[in-house]
Amino acid sequence: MRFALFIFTQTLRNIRHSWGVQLMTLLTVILSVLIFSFFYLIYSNMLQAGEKFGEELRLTVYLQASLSPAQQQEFTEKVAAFGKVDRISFITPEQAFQRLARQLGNDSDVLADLNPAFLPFSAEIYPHKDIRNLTRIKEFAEYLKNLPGAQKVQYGQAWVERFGHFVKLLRFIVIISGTLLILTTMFMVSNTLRLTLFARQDELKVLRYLGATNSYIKGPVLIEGFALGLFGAGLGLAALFFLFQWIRNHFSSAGFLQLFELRFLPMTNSAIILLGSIMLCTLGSLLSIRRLLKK
Amino acid sequence: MRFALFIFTQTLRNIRHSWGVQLMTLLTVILSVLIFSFFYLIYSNMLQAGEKFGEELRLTVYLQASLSPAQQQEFTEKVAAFGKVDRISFITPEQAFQRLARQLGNDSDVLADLNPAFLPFSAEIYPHKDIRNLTRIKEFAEYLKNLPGAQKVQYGQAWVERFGHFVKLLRFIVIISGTLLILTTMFMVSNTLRLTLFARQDELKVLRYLGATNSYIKGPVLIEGFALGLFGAGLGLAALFFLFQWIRNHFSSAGFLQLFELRFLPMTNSAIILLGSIMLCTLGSLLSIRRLLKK
Amino acid sequence: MLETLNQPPAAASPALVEVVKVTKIYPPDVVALKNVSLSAAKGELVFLTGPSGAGKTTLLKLLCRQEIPTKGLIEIDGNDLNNLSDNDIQKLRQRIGVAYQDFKLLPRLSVFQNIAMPMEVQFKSPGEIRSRVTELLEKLGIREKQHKPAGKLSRGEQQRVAIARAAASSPLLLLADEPTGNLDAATTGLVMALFQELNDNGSTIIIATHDESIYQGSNHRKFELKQGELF
Amino acid sequence: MLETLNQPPAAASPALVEVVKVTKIYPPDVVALKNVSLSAAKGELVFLTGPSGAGKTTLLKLLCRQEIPTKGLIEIDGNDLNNLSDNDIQKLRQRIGVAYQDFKLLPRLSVFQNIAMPMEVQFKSPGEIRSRVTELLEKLGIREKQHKPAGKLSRGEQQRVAIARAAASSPLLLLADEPTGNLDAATTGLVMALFQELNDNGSTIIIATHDESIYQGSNHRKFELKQGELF
Ligand SMILES: Nc1ncnc2c1ncn2[C@@H]1O[C@H](COP(=O)(O)OP(=O)(O)OP(=O)(O)O)[C@@H](O)[C@H]1O
Ligand SMILES: Nc1ncnc2c1ncn2[C@@H]1O[C@H](COP(=O)(O)OP(=O)(O)OP(=O)(O)O)[C@@H](O)[C@H]1O
Ligand SMILES: [Mg+2]
Ligand SMILES: [Mg+2]
Repeated sequence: MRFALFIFTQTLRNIRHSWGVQLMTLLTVILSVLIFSFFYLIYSNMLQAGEKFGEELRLTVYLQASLSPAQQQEFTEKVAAFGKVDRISFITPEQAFQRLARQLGNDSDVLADLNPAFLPFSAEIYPHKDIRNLTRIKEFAEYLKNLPGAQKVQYGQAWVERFGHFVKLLRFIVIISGTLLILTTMFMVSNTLRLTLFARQDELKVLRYLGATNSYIKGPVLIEGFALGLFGAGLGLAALFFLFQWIRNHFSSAGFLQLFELRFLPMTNSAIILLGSIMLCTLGSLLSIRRLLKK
Repeated sequence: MRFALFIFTQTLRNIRHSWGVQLMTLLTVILSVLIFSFFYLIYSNMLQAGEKFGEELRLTVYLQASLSPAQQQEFTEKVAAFGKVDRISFITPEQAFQRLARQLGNDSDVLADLNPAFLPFSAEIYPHKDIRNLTRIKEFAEYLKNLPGAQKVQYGQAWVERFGHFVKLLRFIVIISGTLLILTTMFMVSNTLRLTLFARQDELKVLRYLGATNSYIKGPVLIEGFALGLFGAGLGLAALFFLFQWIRNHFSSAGFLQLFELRFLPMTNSAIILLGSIMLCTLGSLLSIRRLLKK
Repeated sequence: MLETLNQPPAAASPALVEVVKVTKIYPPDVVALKNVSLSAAKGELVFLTGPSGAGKTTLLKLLCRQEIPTKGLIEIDGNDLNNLSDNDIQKLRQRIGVAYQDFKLLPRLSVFQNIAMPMEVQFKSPGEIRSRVTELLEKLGIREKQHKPAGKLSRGEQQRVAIARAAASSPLLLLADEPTGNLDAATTGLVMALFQELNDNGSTIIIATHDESIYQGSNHRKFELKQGELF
Repeated sequence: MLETLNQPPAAASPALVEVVKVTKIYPPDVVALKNVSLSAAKGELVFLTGPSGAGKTTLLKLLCRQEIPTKGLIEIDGNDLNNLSDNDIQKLRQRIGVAYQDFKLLPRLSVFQNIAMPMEVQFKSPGEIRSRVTELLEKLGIREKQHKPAGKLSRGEQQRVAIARAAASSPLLLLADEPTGNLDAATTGLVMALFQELNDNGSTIIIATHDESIYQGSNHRKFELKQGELF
């Protein structure tokens, strides 16, 4: 009990005696967390938006003849045998004809005398995101083509290719810049901690000469590291939240949110950032002080 | 001359006596520059890609009657009166008919008996990027509709809206995260400089007590700051360049570069980053040392 | 706790400090102590003298394990300093008070806090700390400075703070390195009276000094070092 | 350069140091000096004595503009210290050598580099620096330590380095604060001989000390401070 009290008193004393440096260190952690989580937020929203675009991907299978509901059921099962599919809709020649008319707009009178039956019966397949990458889609198209009754398979090949590359590049950039950001913030925070503790080197030496046990010396430093990580990440995430709210409000007028739905970091990710920050600061303090105590 | 020699000797002595801290500070600057310029590189490539997409934007004006080459010339001038235009192409009913046939693909036989003349004569206008934003495009469409002979104006309104929002959000994010990054790196670098000089406070005090002039004390510190900024930014940009090359090679196999052309930072921007880093480090050192000397 | 370390009950020898054939070489080539042997009995007060650079401070540093000897054996209260774990060294240091030649005060902490440190490190109760610190401040004539930061005192005042800190936990062994170098005759008297009192209460005291006035005429033993050798 | 500042040719008074009714109060309430007046002629050697905390160091700090007086006038070589620009203060400091009570050496620089500093600051030639430093090292008996970092010397050796640094540029005025606190009798002799030599060459010297042995029997003037007042 008295031990805890001493440690606590020591911690307060340290903070009071070097609050300037402590404040700067806190700011360092806040800014690091803010910038890291800001980019993380952007990327997670971008990946999500990318996925949404992916939902527009569909394959159209033109069939030799119309299918009865029972045949449709059978066809669906055959398709699903290849892989998961979000949705399949069957388009009758009439529906296709209406679409064409809509496409032609004012000029649709040209179709007036025609019989819709000249257009084929088709199935539109929206694949699950698991098979939404280029190679799988190609295989899928090949598979569909060989189904009995299939005449021709169409999908926006160029579009899929583009989209695939885009997502790949995005992932790549997320990974590289994420690594870079994590390394940088870790380095900066631990370097700042090191420099801060360095200024207290003499004090630590004196404590050792007076016979202070290791836990007596490390205790306050660890508590400070812990508090630094906690408040740094807490305030950083709070700042991010307000920044996020501000951006969202700024864009809420533009009928924009139907397109991208901006989302804040999920609770679990925030918690991971918080824990990571606490660990980094505590561990950084511990390692720095161990190096100092060895001298 | 002797002055310069002394300053130089002093600088070397300082670096030798605290190379550990100096190295850490250098690493801080390198990482800051690397991360800042990396994100700058990503954004400038994204904005460029965004612009490329923008080039696909066109407005189609359906006209009441075909235009003779002279009339086309006249029409072009009238259009240009509103604002700069990249290109105008006139589409004859025959061309439009062929397009429709291509669109229908295998089913094009449906059009076989029809006279292309039922399709209108039209002009496709590719606006200059200056007027490629949503409000201007709307005004432009309005203007085109009121031109003599114009029957109807069509453009991908939804697409333009989406694209406009996307570019706006991108700009916004670039500005906010750029500001955040600049502030953070500036803060981190100057805080590190401050802490480093702090450790040399006693030495500076002694020099003052011995009657050293301000330039004698500041000289080495400024040179160090300058060298730090120069080497920090130089090595940071070099690291970025190698990272960039690596990414590009990694993606060169994917027939991807036709879509996005990845470009390194232009010379001027690299130079600005270099100069900014030198200024920041020199100024940071100067301010820190002035504060220390005042004490 | 440390008592349990006294496994062999110090073989009838009442020596608290035992230094046997100790050599200390600072790398690469500074021979600070050469084959020095001496001992101090429990409760004894001894002087260590010698010219500047003779090795007085080095010897004291060896006694509190701030440095380790290049060769030779050092025992404090029966504990071989070479064979102590890190934790035991800290325990032992709690029972040794050292007034450093360069004071080693924490300049931003107050005089009171500086003197209280060794007792805080031993988790003494706040009341005990307060009364002991006040007593020492009184005895050394720096009571009115107790709330000033130690860095803002005159050198002589700082020296007294250093001595008070060394004496604070009534240590088994007190090492005082040049304790009166910055003090006038009257203040030196106060300091010596404090040492005498601690000595009377059973503390073993080793004073390194070049100030003849404090050891001349006393009947305490005196060791003289010259260029690292006992003379 | 500084010579031009001597606008009135010091009105027939040959005093180099002139302290008139100086009071120094450290905020908030520590009265370190009370209405102190004294002067030292060009080429004089004077002693400043008094018990610990009397204000000796404070007075020396005022003379080299390390502190500013709360009240009163201080003139060095005819320059009113209150009216000097920052640049002129630095010029003046180049002509005043100070051996601080706490040395203020740079522990990581070598002994040689420490002693050379005041001359480097004045852009003396490397040859001149080398010969002067070597001479001083010789005179104070620390020649063989010249390449060691100052922080790794014994306190008495460090004190001599501090004195050598103060004397290095043969200053107009030399302020020595407790210069022999860590020195034995023999080494004290070396230091006093050096001071005497500098004094013979025209330096004005003020020595603050409590060591009676160095001022007893000399025929130099002695100022005694007690609780901030001249006695
Ligand atoms: N950390 C060190 N590294 C290298 N040499 C050292 C170190 N400490 C002391 N020395 C050298 O060891 C010798 C003895 O030093 P010590 O400090 O023990 O002397 P001392 O008797 O205390 O002298 P003083 O009266 O001047 O304090 C000296 O020559 C000194 O230069
Ligand atoms: N920076 C400071 N801030 C506050 N008080 C101070 C400061 N420096 C000295 N004092 C106080 O001023 C008084 C005179 O101090 P000074 O250092 O001049 O004494 P001194 O005569 O040099 O003593 P010593 O012989 O112990 O060195 C002392 O009471 C001291 O506590
Ligand atoms: Mg010593
Ligand atoms: Mg003093």
